[in-house]
Formats: sequence, C-alpha cells, structure tokens
Amino acid sequence: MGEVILTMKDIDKSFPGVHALDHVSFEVQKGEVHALMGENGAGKSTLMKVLTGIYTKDSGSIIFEGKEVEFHNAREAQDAGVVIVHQELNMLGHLTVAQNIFIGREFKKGIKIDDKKMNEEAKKLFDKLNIDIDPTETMSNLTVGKQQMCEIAKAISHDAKVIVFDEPSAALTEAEIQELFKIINDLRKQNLGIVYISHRMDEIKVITDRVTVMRDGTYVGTLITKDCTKDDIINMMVGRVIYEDPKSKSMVAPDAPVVLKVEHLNAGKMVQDVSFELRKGEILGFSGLMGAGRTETARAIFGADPKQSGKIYVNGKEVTINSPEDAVKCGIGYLSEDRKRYGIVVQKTVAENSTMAFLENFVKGLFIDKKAEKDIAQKYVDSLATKTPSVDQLVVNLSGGNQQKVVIAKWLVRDCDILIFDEPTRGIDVGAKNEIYKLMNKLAEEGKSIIMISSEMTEILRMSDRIVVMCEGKKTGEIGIEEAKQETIMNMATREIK
Amino acid sequence: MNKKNNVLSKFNNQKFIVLLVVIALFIFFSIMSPNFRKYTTVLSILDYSYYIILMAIGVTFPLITGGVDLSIGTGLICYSLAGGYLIVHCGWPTWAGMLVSVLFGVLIGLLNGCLVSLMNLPPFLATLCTCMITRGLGSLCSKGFGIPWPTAGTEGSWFRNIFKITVGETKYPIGFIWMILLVIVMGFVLNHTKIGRYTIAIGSNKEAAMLSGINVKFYHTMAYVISGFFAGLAAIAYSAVFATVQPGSGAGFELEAIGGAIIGGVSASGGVGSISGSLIGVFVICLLKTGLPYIGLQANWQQIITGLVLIGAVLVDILKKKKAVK
Amino acid sequence: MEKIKQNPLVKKVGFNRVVLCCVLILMYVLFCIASPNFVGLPRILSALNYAYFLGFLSLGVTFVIATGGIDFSIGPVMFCSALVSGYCLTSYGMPVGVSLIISIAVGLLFGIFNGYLVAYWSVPPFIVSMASMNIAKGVASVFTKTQSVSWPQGASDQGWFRKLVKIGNIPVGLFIFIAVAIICAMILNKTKAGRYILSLGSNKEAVRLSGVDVKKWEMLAYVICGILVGIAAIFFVGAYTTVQPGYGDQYNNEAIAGCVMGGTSMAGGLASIAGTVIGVFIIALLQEGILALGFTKDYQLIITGIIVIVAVYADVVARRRKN
Amino acid sequence: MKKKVLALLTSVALVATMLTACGSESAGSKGSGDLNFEIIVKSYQSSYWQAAVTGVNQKAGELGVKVNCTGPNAESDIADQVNMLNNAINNKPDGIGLAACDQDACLDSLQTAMDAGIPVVCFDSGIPNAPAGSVLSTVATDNYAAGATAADNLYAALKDTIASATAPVRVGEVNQEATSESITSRGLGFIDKFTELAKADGKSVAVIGNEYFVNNCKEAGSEADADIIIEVAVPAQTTVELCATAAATILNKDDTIGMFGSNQVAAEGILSANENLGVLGTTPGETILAAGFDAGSVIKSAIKGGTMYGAVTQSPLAMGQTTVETLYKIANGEKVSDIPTQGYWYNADNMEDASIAPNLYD
Repeated sequence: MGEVILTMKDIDKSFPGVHALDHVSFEVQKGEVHALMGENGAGKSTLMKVLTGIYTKDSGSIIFEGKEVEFHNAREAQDAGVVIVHQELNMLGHLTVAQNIFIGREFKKGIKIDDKKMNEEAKKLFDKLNIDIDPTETMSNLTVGKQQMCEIAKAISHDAKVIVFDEPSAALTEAEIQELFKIINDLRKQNLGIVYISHRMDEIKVITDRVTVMRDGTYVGTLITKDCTKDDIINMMVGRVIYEDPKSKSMVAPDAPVVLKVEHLNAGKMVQDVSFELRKGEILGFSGLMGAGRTETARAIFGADPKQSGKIYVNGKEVTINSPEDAVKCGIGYLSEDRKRYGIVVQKTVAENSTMAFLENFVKGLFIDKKAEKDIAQKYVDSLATKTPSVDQLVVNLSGGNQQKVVIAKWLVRDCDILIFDEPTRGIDVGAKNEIYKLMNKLAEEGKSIIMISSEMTEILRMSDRIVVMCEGKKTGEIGIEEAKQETIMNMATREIK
Repeated sequence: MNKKNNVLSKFNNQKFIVLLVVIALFIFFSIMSPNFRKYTTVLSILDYSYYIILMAIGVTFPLITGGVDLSIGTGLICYSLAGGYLIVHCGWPTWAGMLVSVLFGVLIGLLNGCLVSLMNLPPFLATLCTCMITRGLGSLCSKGFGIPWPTAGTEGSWFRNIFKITVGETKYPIGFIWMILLVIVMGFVLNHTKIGRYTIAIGSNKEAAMLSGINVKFYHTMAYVISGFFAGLAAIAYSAVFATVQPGSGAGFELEAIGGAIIGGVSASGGVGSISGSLIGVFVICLLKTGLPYIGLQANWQQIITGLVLIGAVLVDILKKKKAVK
Repeated sequence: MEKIKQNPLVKKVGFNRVVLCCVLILMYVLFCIASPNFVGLPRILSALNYAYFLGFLSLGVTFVIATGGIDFSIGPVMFCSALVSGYCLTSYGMPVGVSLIISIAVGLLFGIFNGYLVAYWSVPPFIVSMASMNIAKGVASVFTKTQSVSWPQGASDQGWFRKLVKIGNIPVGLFIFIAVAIICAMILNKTKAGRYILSLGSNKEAVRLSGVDVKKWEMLAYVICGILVGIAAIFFVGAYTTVQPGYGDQYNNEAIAGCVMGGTSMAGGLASIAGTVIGVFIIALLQEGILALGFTKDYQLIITGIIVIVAVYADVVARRRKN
Repeated sequence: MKKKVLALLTSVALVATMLTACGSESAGSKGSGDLNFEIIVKSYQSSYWQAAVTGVNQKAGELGVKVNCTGPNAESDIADQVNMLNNAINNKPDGIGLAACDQDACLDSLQTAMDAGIPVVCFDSGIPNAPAGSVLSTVATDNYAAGATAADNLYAALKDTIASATAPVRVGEVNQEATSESITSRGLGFIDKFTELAKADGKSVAVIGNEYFVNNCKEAGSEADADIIIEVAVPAQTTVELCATAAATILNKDDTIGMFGSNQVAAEGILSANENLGVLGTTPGETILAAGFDAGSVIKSAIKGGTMYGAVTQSPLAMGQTTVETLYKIANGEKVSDIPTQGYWYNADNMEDASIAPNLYD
C-alpha cells in the first residue's frame, strides 16, 4: 500500500427532498482495492457519480493526485484517469467490441475513423488481460459475462489511475468472477487505486484491502478487511445484527403431495429435457451459474416463452400452458428477476399493481370496484409490511425491496399456490433481503410451494428444502438440503462445462 | 469457409432481398407493358425519385437514432416555396434561392434537433409539430400562391441541368450519379465518421453513449440537422423536376421516404440501417407508383397495393427475426 | 399556487389540465376583445362543428396512444367511412340509419385490421398506420369510383341525421360528444379494459407476465379507436356534407395534437380524456378565432404546433421533476 | 416550476393576443357607409386564382369598397372552406363572393346567409341546388362548353391523322380529380364533343380509364372495335407529381396522338411528364398534340415554344372584377342576373391578340 491517490472530503449533495450525501469522506490509495459498502440507497452510487462528474456536489472537495479537481462530466473524469465500470451494462449492442471500447475517443485518419487500428489496439488490450474475445464481433452477440469483460477492458484502456467497479460481479459466472479477480489483482500490482462496490460479502473478503461502509448517505467507518468479520461489516451497514445460517433440514413433510411436476421440458437451447417435482409447502432452490437456463426453464413453465415439448402436471392433472394466462389459471405465479421490466407497472399505484393478475375478481358490473381493490391491497401491505405511505402511491416511488413485495402481493391476491421467485433478492439491500426470506418461509409454512432461482450460494443454502442444479440448459443434479454443500453444488453446476 | 459465410449472410440481408424485389418488379412491369420498357420511362422514374431519395438519405439518420422526422415532407415544400419566392418575386439569383432553401432546411432540422435532444420531446411529436409549422410557414412564405421556379429555357433555369442534361437529342439523368455519390458519401459518414458512429450509438443505447463521454445532445441534434439539410436538397430536386410548387402540399412525401428507408432495412426501433438500403427501398415505392398505372391499374389501386407491400416488407422482417430466435 | 395544486379537484384532473382550461377561457376572452363580432352563439356553433369530428378522432387516438402506439390513419379512415357509407346511401339507396351503421362498421373494420397487425403480428404501429392510411384512401376511392359523396341536406327526408349535430341552435352534438367522452373516461379509468390498456402502455411485458392476454387488450384499444373514427365520420358529414376520396390526412395531426396537448403521453401509460377534450376545444376555438381575425389557416397550424410543443414540454419537465 | 408552466402557456396566449392585435388592425374598422365584401376563392394554389384575386382587388379599388379575400390551402379542403364561409357570414358583410369547392357542402351556410340577409354571388362555379333566393347571381364559365372548345380545336388539328390512321389511335385526358364540378364538366365536355366530331367523320370512339368519366359520358363505346380510344386518367391525389405520372403513362403509349389537361395543374403535369419524353409538339402525326386549360407562365411558355398546341383560357381577371361589380350593384339595390363568362381558345398564333392577351395571366 502506498500514497493516497484520491481523497473525497466532506462531500455534500442534496436532491429535492433527499439529503443524499451528508458530508461523506472517502479515500483510495495506490495499489489498494477499497470496498465501498452499504445498503441500497446508502449513497454509494451517488458518491461515485459525484466523483465522476455525473452529479455536481453541493460542497466538499475532491483531491486527485494532490490537486483539487472538479469533473463536469464523465468525459473529463475519464481523461484525467478516473473511470467507472457501471453496474448496468453500458454496451452499444449494434456496434462491434472494438467500436465499443473506443467509443468517444476513436482513432482517426483524417475524418475517417480508423477501425483497423481500433481492432488491433483492442486485440492488444485483450491479450494483455488474457481475455479471448474477437474485437470485430458485434457486441450483442456476446454473453453477458463477456460483455462485462469488454466493459472492464474499456475502463482499463483509458489509462486509468483510479477504477471504480460498481457491482461488477452481478452478471458474472463463478468462473468469470475468478477471471475478474485475477485482472483486479494485476491492476493492484500496477499501483492503480480501485474502488469496489458489491453486496457480496464473500467477494469483499477475498479481493479487498479495506472496506468503507456507508449508511443513509453518511459515512459510518472504514475497516481493514483482513481484521474484520462479515458480521462486523453487516452490523455497520444495517446498524443491527443479522445472522446468516444455512438451513439444516427440509421443513417439508415427507408425505406432502406433489403440486407441480415437469417432465422432459424442452424450450430452445437453454432448456433441454428438464424434469422435476415440487411438493406442497416446499422451497425448491434452483442453483447454477449465470446462463445455466434456470430463468428460461421458469419462463417456459410459466408460458412466457414458447416450448417445444414436455408435460406439466399441476396437482396430478396434466395441463397445457401456452401463455402466462394459462399458467395463472393453473395457480402459478412468477416473480421475475428484473422487476422494473417484468414485474411492476411503474406508473400505476400499489393497489392497481396488486390486483393486476386478478382484476376480474374486482369488477362489479362494468366497473372496477376500487374500494375492494384498495382494501385487499391494504391487507397485503399490512401483512407483508410493505413500506408505502398509502396504497395510492405509485410503485415507481417505492424502494426495490418494497416493489418486490408489491409483486408478491400481486400473486397472493390471485391466491397462487405455486410461486416462482427468480432472483428474489437481486439488488435488494441486506435488511430487506431478510424480510423477503422471512416472508418466503412464512408462505411455505402456509402451504404455498416455491421455486426459488438464485445465483447466491448462501441464499440457496439458507432457504431451500431441496436443490435442483442446472448447467448449460440441462438439469445436472438434485440434492436434499441435508446433504447439500457449497462444493457439491458447484461441482454439479460446472459438470457440463469442459 | 469465411467467404461462403459472407455470401450466405448477404442472402439473409434485407437489403439484398429488397434489391431482388426491385429487379423483379422492374422485370415484371417490363413484361406486362411494352410501354414501360422505354428509356423515357426510366428517365421519369428517376426524375420522380430524386426528392424522395434525398429525403430518405436524410431521414435515415433520425430513424437510426430511434426517432423519426415527419417534418421533411411539408418542409420540402416550405423550403422550395421560400427559395422560389425569392427567385421569382424578389429577383434573387437562382443559386441564392437554392442556398436559402438548404439553409432553411438546416434551420428547421436544428429546431427539430433541439426539441428532441435538449427539450426531450418525443421525436414523433416534435416533428409532427414542425410538420404543421412548416406547412403553415410555406404558405406564408409564398403568400398562399403556387410558385413556379424558372422554367426550362428561361434565365436562371440552369439548376434543372443538375439533375438532367440534354446532349443533342438525348437526355441523361445525371441526377442519378449525384444520388449514387451522395449515397456513398453518406454511407461513409454513417459508417466511418464520428457523426455516423455516434448516431448508431445513440440509437443503440443513448444512456450508454452519454456515459461514454459522447456529447449526445450535439450528435442527436446533428442527426436531425442532416435530415433537414437533405430535405433542403430535396426541395431543390423537387423544384427542378416539377413546374410549380404548390403550398399546402407535401404532406405524405415523408411517409414515402420513411417507408422506403424502412423497406430498405432501417429498424423502426433504431440502431440498425444503411443508406444504400434506404436508396433501394425508395425504388420499391417509386416503381410501384410509376409501374402500376402501366399495367392498367387505376390510381386508387396503387395506394392499396403500396400499403400492402409496406406491411409485407415489414412482416417478412418480423417473421425472419422470429425464426432466428427459434 | 401550492394551495391551488392541493385542491382535491385540481389534483384529480391534474394541474396541467387546469392550466389548459384557463388557456381555453383566456383565448376565448381575447378573441372576443379583438373581434367584437366573435361574441355570440354562431361562432361557438361554428367552432363546435369543427370540434365534433376532431374530438371523436382525438378520443379514439387517445386509447391507441395510451397503449404506447400511434395511429395516423384516423383521418383517411374517417373519410373512408364517410365515403363508403355515403355511397351506399346515395347510390345504392340504403336508408340513412343503415348507412350510419355502415360508417361505424367501416371504422371498426379498420380498427380490427390495425389492432390485429399491431397486437398479434407485432408490426410497428407506425408502419401499420402508414399502410392502412394508403389502404383507406384506396378503398374509398375504388368504392366510390373516385367520386366525392355529398350527404343529404338537412331539409330533405334523409337529413334527420343532421339533428345529431344540432337542432336549430341547440348544439345536440356537444351533448353527444360530452356523453361519449364521459363513457370513454369511464372505460379508461374504471373498467378492466382501460386498466389493462393503460398498464400495458406503461409496461407490456409486466402485464403479460401477470397472466393477462395483452394482445387482446392492445387490439381492443385500436378497435375502440376505429369505432370512434366511424362516429367521427358521421359528425364530419353532419357538419360539412361532402367528403372526397384521397384525403383526410390533414386531420391526423390536429387530432393527435389535441390528444397530446391534453397530457396523454406518447410513451404510453398516461392518458387523460378530460385533457383531450380541452385540447380539442382549444384547437377548434383557435381555428375559428384565426378565421375571425382574417388570418389564413397557416397561422392556426403554426400556433397549434407551438402550443403542443409548449404543453408537452411542460409535462416532460414536470415529470422529470417528480422523478 | 409550475409557475414556469403557467408562464409558458400564458406566453402562448400572448402570441395569440399579438396576432389578435395586428389582425384586427388589418381587418380594418368598418366606417359608416363603407361597403364590405367577403370573397372566398377555391384555393390559392394556381395562378388562375391569383388573377381572380387581382381582378377583385382592382375593382374594389375602383369602386372604393372593402374586400377581404380568403380561401383554403387546396381545392380539396372542403371543410375548411365551409368554415371560412360560415366565418364570412358571421362577419356580417354586405355581400359574399363565393367560388365553392363543392356544390353541396355550402348549402346550409347559404341558407344561413339568406336568413341573415347577406347576398351571395357565386363565381367560377355555380351551385345548382342553392336554396332559392340565396345566390343572386352566378358569374361562371360554362365549363362543359369550354371543354368542348378544346375538343373542337384539337380535333381539327388531328382530323387528318385520324382519317389516315390504319390502327386505332389514342387521345389522352388528364383530370386533376374527378370530384369538382368544373373539372368534370370540362372533361366530359371534351369527351362528348370529341366523340361527336369523330362520329360525324365515321369513326368509332371508346372511352376508357377512370370509371366516373366512362360512366357519365354520352357514349362509352367498346375498346375492341374503336378507331379512337379516349383514355381518361385521374391521379390518386391532386399533387402535381401524380398528375405527371398519370400523364406520362398515356404519353408513353405508341398510339397516342393527342392529350388534354383539364385545368392548370393537369396541363402542367402533362408538360412535366414531357420533360423526359419529349413527344409533344405541334406537328400532327409526328408528335403528340396537347391541349391545356387555363394560363400561367409555364403553359404560356410551352405554347409559345411549340411544346403545347394550345389551351383554353377563361378570364379570371374579368371574373373577379365582375363579381365585385355585381356585389356592388346588389348592395345598391340593383337587380342582377347570371353572367356567363367565356372560355377562349388560344395558341401560339393568337396569343398576342388584344382579345386574348389580357386573359393570359402569369
């Protein structure tokens, strides 16, 4: 560890009605990986946006390489050597890899863009990073993981002195994460300052040197990573103690009836001959790496995507599901991994979203019975402890965890017995996560059956009664929670990969 | 192996299919009607295609950004009226009138660009408004009267030779050469210069383009300025081919240009498109417009068929994509 | 200012709607001051004539825009409806009542055509509009053998349909229009259909994954639009007697303008019938006022364009502030 | 923020106010005793109407009356014109001069005008079904006869070619539209007269093309055994490029010997089409002879230059003058009756004649 390369001092930033950053200070040294942690809304992203000039600070100072600086936009920050790898992928799908990497600073020959040189440079860059990507490939043809690698390559190519990684691992497979860590370690050796934002406790322990924790827009404290425990960090983040224990045994009665049976399901490349059973009151974990075909399986069962073959039985009876409409009639509900896109209608209220799946039950004569609608919505707001000023609030104004609860309420209103939770806690902070877990357990106790797709091993081990593992579109294993170990599951999840 | 792939991908290319359609249409009309086979018919088709081609080249840029420019049709008439009025009624030299037409186009393009990129109005709406505004302005420019640009043979009519030159008895459609040149130049601009690259970037993912440090507002505006500039050029082409320019007309021209661009493979959702594709697409529309009367169909049938062809072209694309997904 | 905004009634209608309403009243007052003979019933009746058919078009397109789509075949389809039904009336001797039903049926057919292509075949609405606009013009022209059609005069036996527009000086059409607008508002805000139309305009995939047959509801929006366009045709001929084949697109822009001026978002998901009604009245009043002041229609187009830009920009800014 | 919204919207209202202010000025205040007439033309698109408006203004200047000329953008904007007429009535002028785009659309308004005691004079086109007593005078050309005039002259020039033809020959007619009374009358007048003349010479005639004209001419004949085929084209829309396309289709046919464009736009369309084809001229047999309608700089120079054989012109200038004069007479209590105006045939030879030249507007 060496000298300080970047210091942010007393940064203050307010938006109308919100004090987003309250005199936050933060520093990065050369050759250090500095984790920035905090629940969603703690102000991490805002702080980084202030750093890279996307937001202007109200007060405070940024000292970079000994000089006070103020960037007015992302471009200025880049040019100075402060680069951010964004959480959401910033790719331009219609352009090639090389064109993406050099966007905004193309090599030129006269007025012509020198694509040839860009391809060569990109190739060099990839060689240096030991990544195998063809620079002339169109971006949208790459897997999510490869796209992420391109993003990182792009950041590095800026001759960066400080790189901010904003949740880089969210879309990566286990293998790709290892790849990423190798790159980060290299960068550390080159004496760059690295800021690493993540929710994943395991990663923080592995890769970072120091951890700074923020809460509600304030600075809480900085710890040396190797001197602290996970619980220390979590306590600082939430200000309360949370335990994360794996489930030790299945909570399902051995004679519980099978409510959903899927046989030889085929849908495109990503779902090949998948069969499994789901019992009443069971939480069935679906584990696997990114792109293993779990979401595709769920969507095929739910009728969201077309399937080629396979049989589905609900409560022992064979059913035809060609559309979500059919699935819902069979009592299946689906909570998508991408709430904003597939879960909620942002411009509608909590009440309106709650009844979205079962509106016919709230129609009196020709019209919607708004009172009944609000009553039922209120009922679930209470029972799920959704934080909202009223059921007339637009869901766009709720936080991620509360939006998720509204989606759950939607399926509970419909009285679905089979619920598919696809990455139910993605992008939700630790406190809210716990609430969702409690809720899922409660639902299972009440006799609902749950399929939970998750990429987080701790989540799988903590919640599931039984675990199905998938890899490259095929089911590669099934295991009861009693025997489940991280290593066994990982083994199954990589079985097909040569 | 690689080469074979290239050929194969060409066959899948919308542009290529449309080119085949153009050729097929031409052959079909030629067989069906002996009168269609004449050189003069080709001349006419080209004459009536210039202004649509020019508009289509221009409008390809806003379309690729994921927007649209509905103001080019009424704009064309407006610019032509403004330029023509100065030439005919104010005694300006022809070149000055032409310059005014083009500058007027650039100005309205700039307005569109500002409305869309700076004020964040939906492009459809912003250009719908400028469509109404230019329609009104056009009539005001000429005080409501039709304007005849200098007719062939009179003083100041040299601009008509830009598009068609008479050597001896034969007329040569040199305008077509300009069109090809412009297509090549604008194809270069789209694929190999910053303006084009960023136009595609904006259509692909505007947010990402912004975070890459691109001056998105500027380049987004530029797409509309290009569209306006070409509408200005189209105004000259229109005035050069037709005797009089009538105020109040022009609505609908933009749809022919946009339709041509879309048939030629520009994606309605942005990010994808090529200038040469737009050119070929326009010819589908022009051929239908010119060819159908020759095979004895009354004018009203043309509209029905054009409508159906448009849907057909897009459906083919949609079905192809559906198949690709499977 | 804040007080006004917190007023429950204002909140319900939306602040921008209230502003728009003030603009409408202000405009009327200004026109009356500027042109003394603007005061009085005849001007209002004349403006209403223009407002009726435009209003029905605008109401129709409001549903389509609410789904995030667009339909600019409405003008030509309206003419097609009026021409086909009028030709049946004048050349095939059908009774007026039947003709009126045919008019609505033609609109309905085009609505089904547009809706089916957009919802079930996922053709972009822009393209569908472009195509059906051409087809509507062509069909009308073929059906009437390129002839314009004049509907019967008020005094004749068959002229009773004009009583839908006005009886003497009583603007019956206004009552019908307002009634239809109220029905539309109820459909949009109080029924399942309206809920789904608005929701799918906001996030189609989320609604589909809620187990809703989104295709059906999306198509319904176009069908409702088609029916309203058919009704618009009746009021057009009721006020202006004659329709010509090959036209009608001049009314698209104004109908869409009236709709978005009133706060319906082009992105879908947000629509206000009250806003549409006010928007249409503003356009109609403007066109009457501009004429009364001795200006040409050109000024009307320019001013309408500017008002729409300002109104939509105000909405854009307001929404950005909120988020 | 909301203040900003309000400010923006009020600023729009202010724009309206400003227009209002200048508007009321330009409309002028009506002094006592001043006569005030509203003139509504069909459109401003062609120079025909420019000439008519010039005539109106000239006469108004002479007589010291105020006139206000308006007209829709295009002749197809029927609804706009009705609005303008209603507006004119609401302005309570001393008289209205109307060139109606459509014969039926104005009937209700004419009734209103009569009830309000406002006299109406129709010009250019009449309104046959007008409520009795509402239209006091019609100043219009007999379009049917004017079309026949064109047929007379064109036939005379083509007579020898037709007589010596071994195969069927073709005569084309381009009409900008098939809906307005003046254009259809001219078109039918041409067809009927041409047929009549040809039959007198023992030739059979068939009319093909646009259904309206085929169904409404006196005798459509059959194409199979006709010596002369009259082909009628009507473009899908009234724009000039579609007129040109329609004209090119006919000009391109080998057996075409003559063309008729029934108004200024149609005639200009024929000339536009000829730009490429180069088949028009004044030599019967070798070139196609084209007859036009109305004047304007484009047609005039084509006739002068020998591209177009000749054309029929009306006298819009005189028509405009007469209209105002008639309104003036009515206002002064004089009795008036219908005033027919004439269509004159002109070609390169008689363009300079004193009787023709004043009617050849630019």
